[in-house]
Amino acid sequence: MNRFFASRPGTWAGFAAAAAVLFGLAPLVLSGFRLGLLAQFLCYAIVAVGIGLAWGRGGMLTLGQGVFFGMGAYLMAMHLKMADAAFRNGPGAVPDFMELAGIRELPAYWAPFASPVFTIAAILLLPTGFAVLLGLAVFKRRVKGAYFAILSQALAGAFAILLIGQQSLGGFNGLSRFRYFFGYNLDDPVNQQMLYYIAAGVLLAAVAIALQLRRSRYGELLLAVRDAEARVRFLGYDAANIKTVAYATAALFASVAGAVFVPIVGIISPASIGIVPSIMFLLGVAIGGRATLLGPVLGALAVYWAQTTLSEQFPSGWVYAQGLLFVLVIALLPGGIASITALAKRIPTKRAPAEAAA
Amino acid sequence: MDLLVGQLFTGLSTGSILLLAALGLSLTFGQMGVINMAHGEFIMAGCYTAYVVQQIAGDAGVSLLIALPLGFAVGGAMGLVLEALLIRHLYHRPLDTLLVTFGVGLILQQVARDVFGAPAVNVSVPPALRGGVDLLGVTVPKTRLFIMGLAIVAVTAVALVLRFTPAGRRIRAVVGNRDLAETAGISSRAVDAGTFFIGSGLAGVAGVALTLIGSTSPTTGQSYLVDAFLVVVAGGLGRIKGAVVAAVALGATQAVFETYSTASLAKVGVFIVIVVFLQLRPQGLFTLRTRSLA
Amino acid sequence: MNTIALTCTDITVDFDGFKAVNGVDLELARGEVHFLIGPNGAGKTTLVDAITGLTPYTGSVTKDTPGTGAVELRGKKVHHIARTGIGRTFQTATVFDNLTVAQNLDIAAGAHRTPWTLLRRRRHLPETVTATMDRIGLTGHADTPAGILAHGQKQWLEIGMLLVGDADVLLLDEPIAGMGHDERETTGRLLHDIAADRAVAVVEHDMDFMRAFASRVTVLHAGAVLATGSVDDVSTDPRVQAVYLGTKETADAHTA
Amino acid sequence: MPQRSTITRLARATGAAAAACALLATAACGSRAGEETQAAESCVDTSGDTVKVGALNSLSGTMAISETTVRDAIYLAVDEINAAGGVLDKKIEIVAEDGASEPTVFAEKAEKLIREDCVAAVFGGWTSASRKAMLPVFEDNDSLLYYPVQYEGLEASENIFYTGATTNQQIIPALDYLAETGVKSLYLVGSDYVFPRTANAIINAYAEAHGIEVLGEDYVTLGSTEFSTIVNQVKSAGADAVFNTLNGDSNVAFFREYANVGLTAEQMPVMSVSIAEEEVGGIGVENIEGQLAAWNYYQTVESPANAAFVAAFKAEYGADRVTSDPMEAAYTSVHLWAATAEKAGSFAVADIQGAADGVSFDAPEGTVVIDGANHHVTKTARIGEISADGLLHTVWESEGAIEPDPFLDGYDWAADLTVSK
Repeated sequence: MNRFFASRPGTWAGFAAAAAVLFGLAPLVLSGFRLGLLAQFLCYAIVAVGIGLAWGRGGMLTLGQGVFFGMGAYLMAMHLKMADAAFRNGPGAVPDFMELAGIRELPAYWAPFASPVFTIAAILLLPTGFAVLLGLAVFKRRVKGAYFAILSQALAGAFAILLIGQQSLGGFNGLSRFRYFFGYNLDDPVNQQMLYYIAAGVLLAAVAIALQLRRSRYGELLLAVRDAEARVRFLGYDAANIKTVAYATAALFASVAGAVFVPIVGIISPASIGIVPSIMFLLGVAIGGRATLLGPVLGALAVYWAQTTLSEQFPSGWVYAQGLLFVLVIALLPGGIASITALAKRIPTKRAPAEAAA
Repeated sequence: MDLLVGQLFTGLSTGSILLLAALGLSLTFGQMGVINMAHGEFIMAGCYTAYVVQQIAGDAGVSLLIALPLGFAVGGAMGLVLEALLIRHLYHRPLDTLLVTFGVGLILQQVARDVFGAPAVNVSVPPALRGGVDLLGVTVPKTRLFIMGLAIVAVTAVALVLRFTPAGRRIRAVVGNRDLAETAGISSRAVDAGTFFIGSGLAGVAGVALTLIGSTSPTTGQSYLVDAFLVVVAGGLGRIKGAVVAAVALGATQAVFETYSTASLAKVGVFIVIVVFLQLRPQGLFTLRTRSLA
Repeated sequence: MNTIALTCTDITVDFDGFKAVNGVDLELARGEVHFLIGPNGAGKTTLVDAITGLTPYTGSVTKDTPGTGAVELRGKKVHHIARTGIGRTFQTATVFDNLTVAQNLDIAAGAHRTPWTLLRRRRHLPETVTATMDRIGLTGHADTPAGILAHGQKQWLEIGMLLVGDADVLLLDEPIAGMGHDERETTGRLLHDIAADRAVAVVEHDMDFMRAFASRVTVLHAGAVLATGSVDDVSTDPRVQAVYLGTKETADAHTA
Repeated sequence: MPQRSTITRLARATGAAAAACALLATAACGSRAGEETQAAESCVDTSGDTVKVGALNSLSGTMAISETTVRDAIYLAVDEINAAGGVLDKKIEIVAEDGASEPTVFAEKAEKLIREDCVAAVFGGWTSASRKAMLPVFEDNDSLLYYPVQYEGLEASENIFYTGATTNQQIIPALDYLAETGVKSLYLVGSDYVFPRTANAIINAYAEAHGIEVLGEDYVTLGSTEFSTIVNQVKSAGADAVFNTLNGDSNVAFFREYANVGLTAEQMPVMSVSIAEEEVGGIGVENIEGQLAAWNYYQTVESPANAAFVAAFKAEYGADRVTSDPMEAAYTSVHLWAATAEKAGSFAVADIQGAADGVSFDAPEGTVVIDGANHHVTKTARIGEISADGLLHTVWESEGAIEPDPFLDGYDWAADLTVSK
């Protein structure tokens, strides 16, 4: 009985250690630029936590997380542009890029984003709500597996194309040039460090939520749906609802990650959210171990770090490496790096991917 | 009136391009449940086959005639290798196959970039296919008529092979019931390899044909892939008939949206139509109804 | 007298013109272990699929629950049918391989839980779960992942999952496939034990098992009911002898 | 511990985290809006005998096709300057980075070049999206970017020097040329992004003021190869000319379809603003021969400076390579930076900005002069015709170099079009 009643004091220690590294060590040893990069990677890691939940635990291959990432990012960017315009030209002023594009009147759908409260609520609710609707629409009709993967991928493609066509959202160029973040100057290094802390805090919170979901009865149920969806339905559960919860949670994480990403990186454009970036979100998750709690986080950090360092020296070599990583890790090591440690400990592989990093 | 005829034609023409790109997928995805994201790169390989043949043969007409069967062989061979090295070992993990083949696609794209260079290369259109034909008051480019014809030939050939040859019967038996076919002494492994060969070969043929209207660059295949998948999803698994109807319907939907709004919105419109459609027919247009566990 | 728990009237399942089940009437009574037999392709599993909502059909299936009355099941969703108390197993035992026996049963017991309960950790096992583990003889395996259980144990676990879920009509698809002699005996006794206050239907090929444990037998052939009655009634029925018992040897070989 | 509910523990964890964050927040809050921010200290080190500059181009991704050629031109210019003794007696050392065709990567790498590599200036960027992404980085860190590609105008940052054409040096001359040749109606075709949309807004305003009718305006998604509908519409509209702002591979499909429905350059010429020497080969000369393009430079421009540039480029990168407008602008940008530094006697950003006005360079396209007010350069506009050899030959050129006017302040008809800076 112990195995699943035992609380894990290790969890606390783990969180404490992670917090110490993120909040204490990293700012000490990294330059402002490198810390900014790390903050950006932490945003990708937040997305990865959600993918780990939906794909690793729930079996839903979400090839379209760029949609939710993009929604959060654009919602935040709209607020930052509004605040910027208001600061320079008074409330209700038209953001600078619209002036240049010849748009004189503020489009009606922009107006509410002058309010920080509305913006934060929208970041939390809009993508999540959209995910719930879409999830129910497809899962209730038992669209799953490959069908779901392709649909979510097409969604990412359609969303990017839709954004490119919207001049009032910056079109292909996207939104950039943010000066203030809720009243703070973005060019101040102290405030940039603050953004890093926010990203780190959000990541820890996302991991904590994912941990709770995994340990709860819901987490067992989600795994059950992944492994034998029909069985779950014949036990009287509505599997669509169970999947939708995980899908919507992943969407929420992606949205918040996007919202934090925008002030850190200073731009969001359709190029960051289309089909290819959406699939790239999966690479780190697969490498780290899709079904584990921390595998996706560490995998995402490692992949983006490698991309930044390697692509500086070997731009075309990095593309080969990316391709090979997809092929080798997923074909030969579906449990990711986490399954190596599990094998080393001689835990039966069947349960190892699910438990190893918890 | 002219515009309407033009639209009708455009729908058919776009549909036949989609169909060429999707026909091979319909076989591999439909029959084996394997999602081959490198299918687009097989199309791209077909394009470069046409390019290389033209560099050697010189004459555009002769080289097109050589490139069509050769494109089939090149695409098919790549498919066989992929099947034997990777896909065969992943049949029970279709979603992983998707990601693995995405990785393969990345590599193939970069190979094309390193071998042929990143800029687009030019494959000349044979003089006989240049210009257009006046039909019902609109000028129809001959290249598009050729592609329509090729699509019809390809579909007919696949249908005939499936229906009348021993190999085709074996393929259909495996699709119908893999286990039963195994017990009847059909090697599903050989059938899978054969299916993959034909499906990938069709991608190569599509690539050769597409050089007539589009550009040939390392990313050429990608642009067709998502649409091709949507055709297969909307058409239903394992049904050539479904792929044909879905391709033409999607082509027409796109053409209509494009006329009355912008091309960007047309893409979004097509996506919405498909999601709504899947609400009505979750398993696509035509489905094989068999006893199965949900 | 035993009460009828499930009534099927004129069930027809049409696969693109092929009638896999053709006008079947069937009644399942509480207290009985009711065997459905017939050669391959007779429509046994398809019938179970239809009752549980997996396959569309024409006709009617009503579930009679004491206190609630009769409910029509046709047109309901799979999980709604399951919630009326109809449970089924599959030809290959389908359990959650990555979860432990206790977790499997806990999930099966929880279809009525609130979202709030689901989002919290389990602090102790429900009593029905511990009791059922005892009943299916898996108490010693509570913490074993279901994936590494022996074949027979998986099938018991699957039946146990229906029990904790309060199913009172159990449709079991080849529950003894791959079991040894002793396991069959145990399973047979288990079936009679649980049939005391439930209706149990068993799809089976094994004739010896059927003779030993059937309270009632329905023979299906080519999608239609050939005969219904006690084991003796059915085995003396000339039509059954003609189409089915002639293939007895093959059928036995199949399960061996 | 076993009895304690997870919820309680989570609540505590959250509480603790929130407290920690609050503590950090109060301890570590920087300046608020409106307050002065302490500008980051420049780390450029010029004490040695070299000076570092950045080259930031896409070497991977969709834009690598074009941007690698720009990279080559930057290296050529740096080699030339170093061979002639360097700038302020220091050799130039290039730190190269890959923009990977993604705006976020451009922003990230620009920041790295400035803050980690401490470069004195950065050369590169191609798409407007990449420039827009880098702009705040250069402004916040007070550093310099030299951007070598024609673009949609409406921008003038203190921290960017624009050495490609702005709209009044490319699009307006192209329209002038068409009007001169008697074009009375136009059809506009473009890719759906910022440059074509801005260009077409300018064209519409110009057309209205000059009595030209715009018969249609169509956009396709970037990379689209489906032109059946659009070309049929172009044909049935029967305009005198087509103004083409399509990007990249879309041009291949467009021109093939255009030729196939029987449209020719004589009948309905196409004026393109994104097709240079590099692209002609991929489209196929037979599909595009006789069509027009508007740029400031062609490989065929006759001048001693260009003869030297083309010869040096072919010697370095191979006889089969061609030179094009963005390459020339990139090559020129490096020389302009060097000349400005020499004039200022310093590599400091403020000194370069101060000395920039009036700095000139005898570029392959003709002499260019920096306009200190808007950081653009004077450029000669040229209309070229694509010939059977795959090169473009000048058929018309502006009288002398045109002063840059990124906000079109000097054009009355454009008054409604943009908000002046």
